[in-house]
Amino acid sequence: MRLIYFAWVRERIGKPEEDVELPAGIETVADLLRWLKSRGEEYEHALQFPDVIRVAINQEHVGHREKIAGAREIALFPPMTGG
Amino acid sequence: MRLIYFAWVRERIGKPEEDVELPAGIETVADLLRWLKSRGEEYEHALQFPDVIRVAINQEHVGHREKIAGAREIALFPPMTGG
Amino acid sequence: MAGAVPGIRIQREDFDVAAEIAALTRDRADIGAVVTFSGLCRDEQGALSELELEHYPGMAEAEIGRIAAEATERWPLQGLTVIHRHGKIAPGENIVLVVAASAHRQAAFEAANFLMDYLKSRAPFWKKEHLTDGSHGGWVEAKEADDRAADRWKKSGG
Amino acid sequence: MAGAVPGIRIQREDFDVAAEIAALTRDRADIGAVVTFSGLCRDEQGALSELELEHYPGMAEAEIGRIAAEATERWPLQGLTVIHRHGKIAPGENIVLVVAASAHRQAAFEAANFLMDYLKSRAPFWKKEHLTDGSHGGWVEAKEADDRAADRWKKSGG
Repeated sequence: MRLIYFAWVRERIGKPEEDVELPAGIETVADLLRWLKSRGEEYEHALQFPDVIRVAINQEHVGHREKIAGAREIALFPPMTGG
Repeated sequence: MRLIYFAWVRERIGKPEEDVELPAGIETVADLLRWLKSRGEEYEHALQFPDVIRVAINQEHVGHREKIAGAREIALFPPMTGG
Repeated sequence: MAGAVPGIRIQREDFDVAAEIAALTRDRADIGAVVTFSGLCRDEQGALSELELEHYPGMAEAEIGRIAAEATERWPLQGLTVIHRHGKIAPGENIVLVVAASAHRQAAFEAANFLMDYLKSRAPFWKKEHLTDGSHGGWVEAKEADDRAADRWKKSGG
Repeated sequence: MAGAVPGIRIQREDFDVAAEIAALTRDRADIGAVVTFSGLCRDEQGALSELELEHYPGMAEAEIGRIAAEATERWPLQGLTVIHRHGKIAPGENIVLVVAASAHRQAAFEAANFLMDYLKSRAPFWKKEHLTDGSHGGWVEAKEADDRAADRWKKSGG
């Protein structure tokens, strides 16, 4: 599964994207964030306040309780500041 | 005192403007409209429904109860359709 | 009132929206939002040859100036331009332009919306239709909906 | 949905408001009202060198397309164009443009206003400040007021 990061999430994790193999039991967006956060200090720094992190699955906004089964591409980013 | 007419008020009265000497007792816009209406059939046609007529004194909108003392220029016209 | 002195023009000629925006925003960085409203001559039936716009010279400028001044008092605007055409205008052509510039978007949207509602019900202009068959379609009637639209800006507090 | 297919563009280049209006209104007489919103890069303190706009390619177009499609369902629009720039943008320059065309003015105003509120809170763009002293001013924080602005368009009836 491809993970994509933007803005300060990208800067803190230190890469724009990566492919990951999820361990068993990671079913929702919230599970994914919790697992990622445990992967090292750059992830811990990026995902320190998971409630702030916005998530898109296959380029559509989703909430943190969304199931991630079937996702090809999951993007994590801060609240948007376009417009 | 100068009277100015616009749109169908002008067309029905048959002239764009005129100078008039008001008889004694004409104090308000409503008095003026009543007096004008009695001046001939073109005025009667233009001012048949006086409530519809909008009035400006010295280029500012006024109501029909406004006093006309001190007016240099009184304009009569239909509801506006600009914009 | 802070800042903006409204620019008011009553003219026969068409206007250029981009040039009017540029005139308000050039060489400054305190404007975050520009809203423009262009009103065009509409003819859905294909029966209209042209609209003839009559106006009250002098009062048209003065009344639009009063409405614009009220907008600059009610909203924090960095710039405000109102252009109203008169004379003969063909379907598809421009009639009126409002440009409102502000630091923030809501002020610009509301000021432009307010200006249009007040122009419709208070600016001394009258539209007469000329039809493609050579006849006069008569004077356009004022819409009660336009008066109601203007009423919604009345302040309840007086 | 009637009529308008929204035009969505994500680009580095600046845009020309007059050309975008002309593209929607040319050769037709059924449009009575065109509202444009231009969002500009603001710098009131003089400390900003430029804004850098990062975006999510693919999703930016898709999400703005979803918002624009919702606008064409909610309001009777004859045309709708949304352009959002990315990359480095200097103070005073354009960032975003919405053009909404309709037969009537209230639909054009509301659709453009709705688009901007939703772009602010849902379009995947992020702004980073670069300061005139060479330092980074950091990422612009999202405003809670923008979320509240978007919330006012939620339909109470579901």
